Amino acid sequence: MRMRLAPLLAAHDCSVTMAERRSQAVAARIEESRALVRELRLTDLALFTEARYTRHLTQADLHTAFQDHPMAFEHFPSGSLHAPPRLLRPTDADLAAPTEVPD
Amino acid sequence: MIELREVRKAFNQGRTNEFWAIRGVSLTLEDNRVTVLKGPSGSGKTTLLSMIGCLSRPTEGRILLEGRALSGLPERFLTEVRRRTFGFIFQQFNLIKGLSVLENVMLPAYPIGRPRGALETEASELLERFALGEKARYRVEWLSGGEAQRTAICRALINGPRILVADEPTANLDTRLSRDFMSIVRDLRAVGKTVLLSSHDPEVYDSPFVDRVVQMRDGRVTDC
Amino acid sequence: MPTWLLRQKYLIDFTLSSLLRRRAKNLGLLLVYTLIVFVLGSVMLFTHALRQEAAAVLEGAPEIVLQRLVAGRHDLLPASHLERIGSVRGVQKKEGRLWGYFYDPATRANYTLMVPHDRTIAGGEVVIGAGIARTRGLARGDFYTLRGQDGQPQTLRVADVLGSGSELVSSDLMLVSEDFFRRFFGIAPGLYTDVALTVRNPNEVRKIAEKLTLLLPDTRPILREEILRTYDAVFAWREGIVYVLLVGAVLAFVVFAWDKASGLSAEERREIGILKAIGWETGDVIRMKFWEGALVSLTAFLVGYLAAYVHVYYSDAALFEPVLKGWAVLYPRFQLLPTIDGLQVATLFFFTVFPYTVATIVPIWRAAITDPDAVMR
Amino acid sequence: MLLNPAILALLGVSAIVTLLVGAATAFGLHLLREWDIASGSELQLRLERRTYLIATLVAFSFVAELVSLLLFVYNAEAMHTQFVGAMCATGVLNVNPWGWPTLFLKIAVFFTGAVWLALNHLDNQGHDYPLVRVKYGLLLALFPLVLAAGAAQALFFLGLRPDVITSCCGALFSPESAGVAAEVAGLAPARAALALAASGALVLGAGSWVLLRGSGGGPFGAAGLLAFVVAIAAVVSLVALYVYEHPHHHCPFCVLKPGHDHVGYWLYVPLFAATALALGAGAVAPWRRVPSLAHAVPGEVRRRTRLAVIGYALFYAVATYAILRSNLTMTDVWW
Repeated sequence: MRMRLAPLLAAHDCSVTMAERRSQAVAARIEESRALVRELRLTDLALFTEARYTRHLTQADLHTAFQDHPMAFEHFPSGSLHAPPRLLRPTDADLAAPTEVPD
Repeated sequence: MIELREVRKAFNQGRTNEFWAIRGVSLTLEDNRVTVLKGPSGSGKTTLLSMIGCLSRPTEGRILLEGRALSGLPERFLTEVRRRTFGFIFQQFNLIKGLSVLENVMLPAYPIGRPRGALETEASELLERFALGEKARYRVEWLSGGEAQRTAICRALINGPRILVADEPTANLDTRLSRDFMSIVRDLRAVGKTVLLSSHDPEVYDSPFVDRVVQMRDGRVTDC
Repeated sequence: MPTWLLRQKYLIDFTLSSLLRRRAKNLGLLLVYTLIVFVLGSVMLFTHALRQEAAAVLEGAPEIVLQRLVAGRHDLLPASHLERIGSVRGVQKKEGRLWGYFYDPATRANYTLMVPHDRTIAGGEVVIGAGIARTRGLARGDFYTLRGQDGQPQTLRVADVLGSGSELVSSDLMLVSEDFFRRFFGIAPGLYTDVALTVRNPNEVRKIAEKLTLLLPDTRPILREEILRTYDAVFAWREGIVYVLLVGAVLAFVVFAWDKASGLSAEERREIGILKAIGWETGDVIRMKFWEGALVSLTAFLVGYLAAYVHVYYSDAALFEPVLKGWAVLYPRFQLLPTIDGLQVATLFFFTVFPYTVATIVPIWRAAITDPDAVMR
Repeated sequence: MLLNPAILALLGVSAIVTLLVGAATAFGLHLLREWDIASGSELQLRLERRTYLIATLVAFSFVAELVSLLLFVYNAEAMHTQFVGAMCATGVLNVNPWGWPTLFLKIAVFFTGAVWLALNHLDNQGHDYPLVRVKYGLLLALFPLVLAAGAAQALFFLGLRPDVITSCCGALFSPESAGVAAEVAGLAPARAALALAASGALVLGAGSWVLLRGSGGGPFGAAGLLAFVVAIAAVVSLVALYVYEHPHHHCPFCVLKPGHDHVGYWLYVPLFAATALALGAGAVAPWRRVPSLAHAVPGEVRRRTRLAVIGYALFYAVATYAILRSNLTMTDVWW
């Protein structure tokens, strides 16, 4: 049995070594990105860039009219991949509750 | 020695198509004899043979092997007894296609977990004895009827059973091969095995190597 | 070797040869099984790698970002706010950031214009992200014209292109000088988009954020730890959604596996009958079938997982790109950090091997209790 | 509720295992009513064949629960980033009152399952299946346990609300005082060390007694359970401190992290295996008086005890090694 599974296991081993070699390259790349993030004070990934509110997710704005509103009619595909903020989901009453700090 | 006391066997018990295949058989089978169960088809030979060989349990009555009651044992323990005591040769030979002759012979020993080397040597020796030595690596589909049966006999012998059970062994063989089979039976008896056959073939029950013929009809023994 | 181990070895040998004998029949199952592992594994590896990436890269993000809100909407922040922040103890560094979006009608893409703090860019120059360079076909030394808020075209020389290694965060960036930025967007001096704060003691971040909201009631602080936490949750959530959607596929696979396992051919039935007649016990048959399932699962899992691994890390998740990309023009090209994580593998195992095994228990048992005397009838 | 694959998997596994054990229990009840070992009827044959199904279902559920116990801990560890103030798995389990009960119930299911399988294994060696009633009686106890573990886990996960950025408003959405304590309380280390040594001596002594005299399996099982409880308490209040080289870090899960040479696996795997075996030995031992089991029981008890003693010895050795190797000196704290 060991004989027959050997190619599989070898492939797996191989992938582990390749992974190691590659991870060094990627680690260097991550270091590069981190440095840029630090330098430019970036806050978000550029994974979704077609809509403004998906580019800087963390800086998105609840009250911007129309397209910046995360609960707006979904006209961008990536909108369907992103959860609306918790506050806007119907189960959350937080919005109505009095807060110490104005938002 | 095998003793049967008032053994009865029902199928589809409690339903409308209930059917009693064996209706009270009491019988004693001595060791180192060749016994033939003879009777028309449907007379209960095979059912009786499968109960004696621990393949199934009687609905009522008792079967004793060397004085030990087998009939009440659950399947798990019946299998244990069967594996060590009985070797089976089936009418259709029942070899597993796609496996080699050697592998087929070794199959009954797998659940015992004997070391592979010893098992292979033993199986090869058995095959040599039955003139199948060169065919050990052949796949069983390529064997002739006689060779297939000899393979089945080797398989029945691999765990060193004391008793051999053969159900209609000559039904798929011509006269010459049937005689060859009976001479194998004689040899087996000569080395101390007990042989139990069911047949309605005169080549078998009229053979000079048979010690005893038990006549059956409608689930009962009519003459022994 | 102990007897029980030898026994298992015999069973495995037998089951392996019986699988190979019925290659065609098992290949279909193996293929579907592998595909399921591949799809779920790809989703898992991909989102996990993105999570890792976000966590690793955004470690460098500012500890606190302070935004001003007017009527609940993000607004520019006056320099006077900056001065007042100075009075909060524990704040090491405060910098007004200048950044904004620019929609380029020619490429139909949103760029992020930004003024860097730690590098100087001459008035007529721009540093662009690799994504922009790719889409617009720009290289160092090329000129690029944008139309500003006053309708006047502004021409910039590309001074540099940001390294493609950092594309995941920088693909859509345009770094410009402060002068240009203010002129281009018409932002008066003394106004900033928001403020980035550096805090000396990381344990004080929350305390400082709280002080800031009291000191500047019209602002909201966004903490780095929250950003990290939210990214973590968002990716986990998204992976969960995809898994929920794929549960249908897993169920279909389970039904398929059940059907395969219970629809034994007459040949297989006969085989099991023979095995039982020649001395195999019900338990032995169950164990044999268990090994069969284990071998199939192991093969499918390894092959599927490897394929997913290659897909995610070596082809850069080519199959997901269209989904993630959406309408984005500036989709970054990135390679992810390969990681194999115990939790992820265990989860994948429970989504694939576990349902397969559950689906086959009863059929296996049914096959195993075949009457041993069936072959005599 | 967090929609996360690991949580989905855990919930799914619990639901399916509950179903399987429920089915096994229902079969078991039916079997208890109709069982007549002396009968050769077809019904009896069917019931006997059904025992194979029940045993397979329980064994499978047992393995699934074991893996899901691991997954549960891993997942708690992985989620700590999503809760303010949770430094590791401990903090996540503290997020709501169902975290720890879930863990304990899962462990209880593991041990009950181990005992059931031990009894089943023994019963299968008696040609009249003498423990049928005991076995399926125990199944009646296992089912509610599995159900409770599943319910507690569901409540735990449904009650989880990660502290993420809530739409626009940044900070101060989730005060740190939300009850997420990152630590579990420990005993005084000195007392823990004493208890650990005493329970270790007790369980190894009881094990040796069984191996030498061939009796006393029951007390060994009890000693094993005691040793398990003490050992876990000692890991929390003593061993963990030395592993982390920090006098106040009590987390029983962080030892599983790669940063500590996987010492956690060397502690927990032998401990859990040994306790399961000891409980099995304890459950098997009383049946030596049953005639059909008389030949099987001593061998079973001895085999389990031998393995269990090895497991405990390994655990104590690793724990001692972890303490001796450590750079932490606790002189000021408790000597």
